[in-house]
Amino acid sequence: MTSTKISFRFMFALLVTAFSIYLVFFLNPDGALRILLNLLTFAGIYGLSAIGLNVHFGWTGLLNFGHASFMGVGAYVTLLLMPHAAGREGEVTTTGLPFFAALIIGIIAAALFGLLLGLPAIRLRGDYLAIVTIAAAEIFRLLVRDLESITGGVYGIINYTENFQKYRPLFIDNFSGNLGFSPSQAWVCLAAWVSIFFTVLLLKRLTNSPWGRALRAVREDEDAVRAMGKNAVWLKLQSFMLGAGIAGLSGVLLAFNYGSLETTVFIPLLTFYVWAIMILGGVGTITGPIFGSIIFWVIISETDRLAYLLFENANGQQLAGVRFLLVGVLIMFLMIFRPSGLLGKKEELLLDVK
Amino acid sequence: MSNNLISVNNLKKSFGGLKAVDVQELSFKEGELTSIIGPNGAGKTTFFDLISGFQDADSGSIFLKDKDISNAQPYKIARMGMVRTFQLTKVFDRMTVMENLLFSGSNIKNDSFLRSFIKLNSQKLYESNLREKANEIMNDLNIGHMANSYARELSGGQKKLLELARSIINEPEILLLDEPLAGVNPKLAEDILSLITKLSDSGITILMVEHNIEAVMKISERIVVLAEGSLIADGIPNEIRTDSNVIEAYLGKADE
Amino acid sequence: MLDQLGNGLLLGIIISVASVALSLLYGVTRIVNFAHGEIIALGAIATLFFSSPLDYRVLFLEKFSPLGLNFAISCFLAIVVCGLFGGLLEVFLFRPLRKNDVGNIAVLVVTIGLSILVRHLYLLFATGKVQNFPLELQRRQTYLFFDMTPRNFNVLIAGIIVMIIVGLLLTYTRLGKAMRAVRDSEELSSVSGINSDNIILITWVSSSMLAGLAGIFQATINDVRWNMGFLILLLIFAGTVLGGIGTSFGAMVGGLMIGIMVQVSVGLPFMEGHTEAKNAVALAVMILILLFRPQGIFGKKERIS
Amino acid sequence: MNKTILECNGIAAGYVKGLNILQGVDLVVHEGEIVSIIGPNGAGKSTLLKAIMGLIKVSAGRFYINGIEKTNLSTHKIVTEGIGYVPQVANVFPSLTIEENLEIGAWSVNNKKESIKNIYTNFPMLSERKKDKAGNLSGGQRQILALARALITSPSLLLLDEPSAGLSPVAINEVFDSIKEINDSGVSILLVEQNAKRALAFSDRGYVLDQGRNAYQGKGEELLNDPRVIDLYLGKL
Repeated sequence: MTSTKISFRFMFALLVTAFSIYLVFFLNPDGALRILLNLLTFAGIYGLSAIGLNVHFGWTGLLNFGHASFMGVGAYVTLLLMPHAAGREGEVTTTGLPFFAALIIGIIAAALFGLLLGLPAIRLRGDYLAIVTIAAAEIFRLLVRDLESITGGVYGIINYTENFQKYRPLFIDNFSGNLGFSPSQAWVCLAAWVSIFFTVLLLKRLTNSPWGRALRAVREDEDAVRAMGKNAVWLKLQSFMLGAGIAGLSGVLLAFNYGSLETTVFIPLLTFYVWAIMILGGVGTITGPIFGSIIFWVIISETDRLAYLLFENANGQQLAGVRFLLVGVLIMFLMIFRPSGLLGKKEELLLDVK
Repeated sequence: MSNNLISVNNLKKSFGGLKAVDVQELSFKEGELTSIIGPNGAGKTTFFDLISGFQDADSGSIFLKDKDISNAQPYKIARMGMVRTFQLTKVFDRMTVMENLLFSGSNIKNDSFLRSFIKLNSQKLYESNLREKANEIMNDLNIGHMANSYARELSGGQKKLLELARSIINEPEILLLDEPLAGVNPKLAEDILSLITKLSDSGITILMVEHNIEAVMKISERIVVLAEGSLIADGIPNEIRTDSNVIEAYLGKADE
Repeated sequence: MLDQLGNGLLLGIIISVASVALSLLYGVTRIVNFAHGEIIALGAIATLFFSSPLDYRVLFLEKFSPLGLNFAISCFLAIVVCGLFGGLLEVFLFRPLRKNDVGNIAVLVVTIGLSILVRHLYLLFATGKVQNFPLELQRRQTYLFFDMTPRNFNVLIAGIIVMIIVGLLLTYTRLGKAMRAVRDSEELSSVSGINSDNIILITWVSSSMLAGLAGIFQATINDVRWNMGFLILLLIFAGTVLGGIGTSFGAMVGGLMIGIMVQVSVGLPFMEGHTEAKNAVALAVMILILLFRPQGIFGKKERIS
Repeated sequence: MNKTILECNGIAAGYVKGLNILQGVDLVVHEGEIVSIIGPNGAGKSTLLKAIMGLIKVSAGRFYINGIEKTNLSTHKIVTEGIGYVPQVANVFPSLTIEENLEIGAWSVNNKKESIKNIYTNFPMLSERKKDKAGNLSGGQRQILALARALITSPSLLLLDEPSAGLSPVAINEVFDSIKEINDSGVSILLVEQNAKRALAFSDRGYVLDQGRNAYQGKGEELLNDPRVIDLYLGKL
């Protein structure tokens, strides 16, 4: 493995990403920038989540299919701690913590939920862990939906965006006005990419550290890790917590991007989206999910065209159908033909976690 | 039992109805190089699994340095200075040879999340010392040129060497070697044998399971023979070679 | 409570049939099939297509007319379609993956992709409307302790009969024995002269046919939805795990228990007003079982950690 | 000389690509013979049997069954060529009854009922317990069932992988008696054995494998008294 090879892969990923952004401009002569902003906001949020998932699966080999619940815990805890309105009657809670305090508690809550979900991982092999994590995520979703008095249930939570938007710097308003952006979405987008930036910095710092090394050793062979005097269980739990914390942050951002929070956001499909992004970008890489996410969202946003080709006057349902259909094809195709993704190293292609 | 580093009493383990290990009493002295031999299915690897904590015994006790480790977690036993290798070599495939060694050599404090995040100068120093130590060991074992290769690119013999290097980087007191010569070519086997002798001379207590009897006879100070889980002979190589029980266990009797 | 028990039996029989199918496939191929739910939905959707009246243009982009066939014939044809679909999946997707030594985990992710793909094909081509089989409404009657419609009662009886037939087929036919043999050891089966590729193909076909039947049951009792299989998939996993993965008898009982558990939990005191969370109870039970008795209630001890 | 049933020429094979456990093995079995393969652990004895059965891919060399090349034929077809195989572990289907085990063994036989009946006459123990799960049998009984399962196709050659492994001395005697009887009925036997003395005393010829290659071969009695064989097992001083 030489450095020139890495940079070649990196350049390739960069090129594909640039090309997909160019496609947006090419296909949308009008309003390309607005589409791009929307797309980059989602790409940032989902990319961040995929980076967290990569800590689980790519670094530690944990088959986590309950990622949506980490995002959900982060979002719900953060929002409920701040002033908001919830439920059928839109019951208003005026008191609450300031945004940053709530966010930190939300992230910690997500990490602790990661710890809880990580406990089965002590005992269970890969495919069983997949079933348990997806089931636990469903339990979380069903409970949130059912505990209407606290979470707003199916009616969701509203009136919380101001907690975050009041920190919006003035320059965003100025420049959004010029470009026809929604300033609040621009602020969420910026926050997402700043979060990605710092998360990547953090992970870069960790990946080649003794701790990151230890996680990868767990992924490779747990028995050997234990034979070297290292506590593999604790390492797995730490990995679960870190990845879940990152997912929690992305969940909060997702909530602010939507402007209202509903339980239907955190369905298993959300997890599968994040998986698709991770595999596309490259399992085990740090920056891979970023590229993966942008390309993924370009594909998603441009599939509408495909839908209009297939169906005259496609309705929302048909648009969604075509989108998800492509996600399924993408996951299958990548897993079969390029499991290492865009940035993944071929040497790390062994995907058979035990 | 001052100079008995490891001792086991009434150690029993069976799988289903099959008795895998049934050892009344066995102990190993400090500094000794002992080989455990026996025909297939004699329970040698299970014996290793039991004393290194990878399997729990059905009954009986194991003492390491006078501490009861009968049901201790493997990593705790390893931290007490007893490190093992595996019959089927277990290297960290998708990590470089250097990373394999650094991981194994690094202590738990150094591995902590917080330290890894803060990266104090003391940690950087520790890591660079570790790197030096790893380089030394790799050069000693002739895998220095592979330092930056992925472990999975190594040949079977090189993997054995890497596993050995990984086990000794922490300067263990006791080394359990499970078939260190399996699948290794004769030239390399020589090298590994002289390395084992060297380690033994430096004072490390070594227990070794090995099928290459010639090698075992050559380097062992003591040989323990297991058959069907039980101890059938225990002595110096010359005694073992002429022991009728042993010959029978290996070659069987012509008529029974 | 008795009503809930009756509903539980109905749900249980659906999950039971589907769990046996999933467990059969896992036992023989070691594939955790996340697309199992989509085969279930295929059973229902195909039946709807075959049986709906000709002027009933909901299916297929509202361009094609349904076939308006007799309902029983439609069910039969739908099951055949499901078997065919399963067979095609094996031949064109899973067999090549197996021959190329693609790992279990990668195959698991592939089945997830497949599940998303197929499910949204249904959404596109069979529309997202909730639909019903063209069957007349029936009044509830009392059977022993339970109130249910005659049709649902028939489903219950049919389900039990199917389970008995499956059990008998697995126990007494040459093919059933071969499937159990491959499940025990593929290597020993092949040295006994069995072409395990064929057995795996037959397993895919029969598992898919059973899944299709479960879909027809589900749709008869409730309705046809594009995502009906995915909605019930986790309960099927729970049933399979509860009984012990890979044992058909365990899956039958486990599925039944999960169904009853889901419906009866609605009547529990602490669940009052929380009917939405009834599935959560079953899933929680599954997680606990996996943690403390990973081989399930009827499974043999097997290393799964 | 009787006709040749199995001939191996320079067989190389292994489980992982590029790592051959067998590195060129030659071997011949004639009609009616008992041939044993002995050698220290890891010599590749079991691997050789698996390679013959097509359970692992042969990367070099050729097999001939009754004079016709059959290299890399699929396993279930090798069985129909008249070769039976009893693996060392997992040699019965534990969740199937004894009768079902035999029925699976008779998968490719035309007259199944008849052949199972024959087996029952030859092994009355199996007939008595035919409704029992094979998983509930003792080690020796399992081995008998495994032999019976492989015999049901009336093979001309039977490959046995350590039939005495893990058995009590009495059970070993029973198993070896059965093998002898099978041989007397005209079936050639290729036997891998840990118990070298026992195997050699029992065989017409023997092959000694060492590190995936032929080391020595000869008449059973000759090898039995060959000091080089002892050296191979217990080392030279």
